[in-house]
Amino acid sequence: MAAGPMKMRASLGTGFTDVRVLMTHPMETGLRKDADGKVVPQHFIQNLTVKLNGKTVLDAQISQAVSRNPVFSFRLKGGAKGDKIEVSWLDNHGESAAIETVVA
Amino acid sequence: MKALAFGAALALSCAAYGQDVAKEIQRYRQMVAEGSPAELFELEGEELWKKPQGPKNVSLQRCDLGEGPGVLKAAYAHLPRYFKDADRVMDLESRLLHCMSTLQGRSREEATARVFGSADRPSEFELLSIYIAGQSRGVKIEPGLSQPKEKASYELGRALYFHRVGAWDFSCASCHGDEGKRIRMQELPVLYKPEAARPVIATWPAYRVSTSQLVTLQWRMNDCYRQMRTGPGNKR
Amino acid sequence: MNRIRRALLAALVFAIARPLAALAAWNKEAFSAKTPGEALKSLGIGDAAPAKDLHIEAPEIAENGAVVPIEISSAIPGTTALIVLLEKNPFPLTARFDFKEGALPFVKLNVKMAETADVRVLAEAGGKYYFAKQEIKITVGGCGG
Amino acid sequence: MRRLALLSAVLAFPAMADPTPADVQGIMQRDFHPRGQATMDRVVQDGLQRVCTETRDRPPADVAKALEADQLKTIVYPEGSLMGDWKRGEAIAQSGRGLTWNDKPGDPAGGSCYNCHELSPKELSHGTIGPSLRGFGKTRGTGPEVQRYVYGKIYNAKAYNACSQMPRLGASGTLTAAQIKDLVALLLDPASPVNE
Repeated sequence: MAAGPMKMRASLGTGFTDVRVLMTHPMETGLRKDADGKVVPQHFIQNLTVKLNGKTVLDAQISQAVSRNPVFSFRLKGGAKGDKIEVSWLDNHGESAAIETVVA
Repeated sequence: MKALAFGAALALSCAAYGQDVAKEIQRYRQMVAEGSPAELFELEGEELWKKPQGPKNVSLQRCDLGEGPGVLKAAYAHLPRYFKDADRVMDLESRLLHCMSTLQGRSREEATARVFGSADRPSEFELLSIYIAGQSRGVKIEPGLSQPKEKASYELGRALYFHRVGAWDFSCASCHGDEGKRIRMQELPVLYKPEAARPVIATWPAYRVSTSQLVTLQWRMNDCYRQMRTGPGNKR
Repeated sequence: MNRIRRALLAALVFAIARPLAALAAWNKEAFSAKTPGEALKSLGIGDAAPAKDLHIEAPEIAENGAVVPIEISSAIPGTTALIVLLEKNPFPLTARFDFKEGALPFVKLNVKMAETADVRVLAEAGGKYYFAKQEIKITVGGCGG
Repeated sequence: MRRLALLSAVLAFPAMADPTPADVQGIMQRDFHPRGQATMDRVVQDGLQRVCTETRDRPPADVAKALEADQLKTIVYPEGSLMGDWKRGEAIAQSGRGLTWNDKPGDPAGGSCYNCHELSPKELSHGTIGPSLRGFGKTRGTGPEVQRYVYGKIYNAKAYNACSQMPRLGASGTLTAAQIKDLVALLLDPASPVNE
């Protein structure tokens, strides 16, 4: 499965901005066998970056043990309407995707 | 309410300890629901609804799901229902297939080549279903029951529900027949009672945690029959 | 509402060819470690102290090991990283989050667990390490067929 | 329409009053398909299934008695002790595999016991459709009569209760004699966790 859609929601909390991001990704462990008994090769997101107004605020390294179609929630300090939030990922095949949203 | 019945069932066997198990499983389900990627599939379904396809290269946007051509609001909640143009009762999938054939000019063979998808690639019906069901949020589920053919379908469904068959002698009621029963930790709603069925049916189509897969009610019933040890309702 | 939705749709996955790959670091040695101890060694972490201010919010029983929701947060002043280890997984190190100025040390994610085990979370603050643990029981759901 | 699954199958049927089991069977034969080991004979009711469907699992006493006597004849008892190994029995009780259209024919099946029954207190995830069997052997001992009863009940539950919801695990070819013996041990062996 190639990279499918991503979705992000940013909402203002008290003193922070709640960011929830969904990504379509198989997160294959390399241990699972398909219906024909063949091992499905490892395919998983390794890096995740969150940027606020162009500046990196969170760098994550993750393993194949994160569930398929990953969902992450983060909290950013403060936050105001108009803030631009960007989330991008990179997987072990070198594929990547990104999504951005403006806090409303 | 659900949690209460669940707790009570467990309490019979292991007293206070059971209450904790029930509470924790409830918490698990709630946390999973909060982190469900189901919304991603609604977006994909919306794209498919609007995408021109088939020999006529048109989208499904003029499809009449019972509330008028192109009206999605509340359509899913009122299915299955009788459609005059087809002179029969249709559920969401059969109505979508009707539109794929009449509007888009697609053949039944092509459109139904893949009714149930996989975790890697949900089927067109699954993606369309979750998008369309999403437009019935908050609407009471009330399938058609006034027209004679609607009544006949209902009676047949009821007979099928209690029909014991297959290598293990099950009917739907073998598991979904009495209040407060479970398979493993899964509570079993008594689905022939509308008040018990409504809140359950409202959660479908669903993102299934065990297989990370988007699944529809048709899939759910087909897979129940698999576990009842009969053959499937789809040819594949 | 409509505007937000349009904005979301517009933002859907733009394929990128930016130097993300060049910037990204992924600690292969630590992620390939087969025990929590080896993973921590590869991350350069020696001693860690138990900390009450490091919180794990997770169900004690999960119906299915394929999706186990975990919320972690740190109230330890100056927390710059959170690390998640699933002790009995074939490769215990599951995630490392590095928080820069602008992000709070909070993250919620879903993980896969092979069996009933402890989830161990470490926090880095001011060059020191702290840890918290919680056991999550993995049970069987559905008909098992 | 046949290719879309079950609901549509039902919906497509012409109007009529009070469908009978024969009507339902007709629809299943028309709209279900064989796949793998799940052949079409699976949707044909046998006499017992028919009676239980028609009476909503409450057949008249004399009919129930006759059905049970009939089912009792299907039970084949192996020679010697009916107690196998409770550890293997526990694994069989845990497994929900076997006889479905995507199980490979010949692969060992499970008994799906925990789906419906509480057995070992170590397994928290157990169903409640059937009665709790925790401590089953404690009060019943391990005598030949109780072994024979348990073996027979697992082999063909309908021999003891005509419209029981429990599958006929031996008579349906789901479990082998050796597997049923292992389940007897799981229930009766004093060393089994069921009898802790």
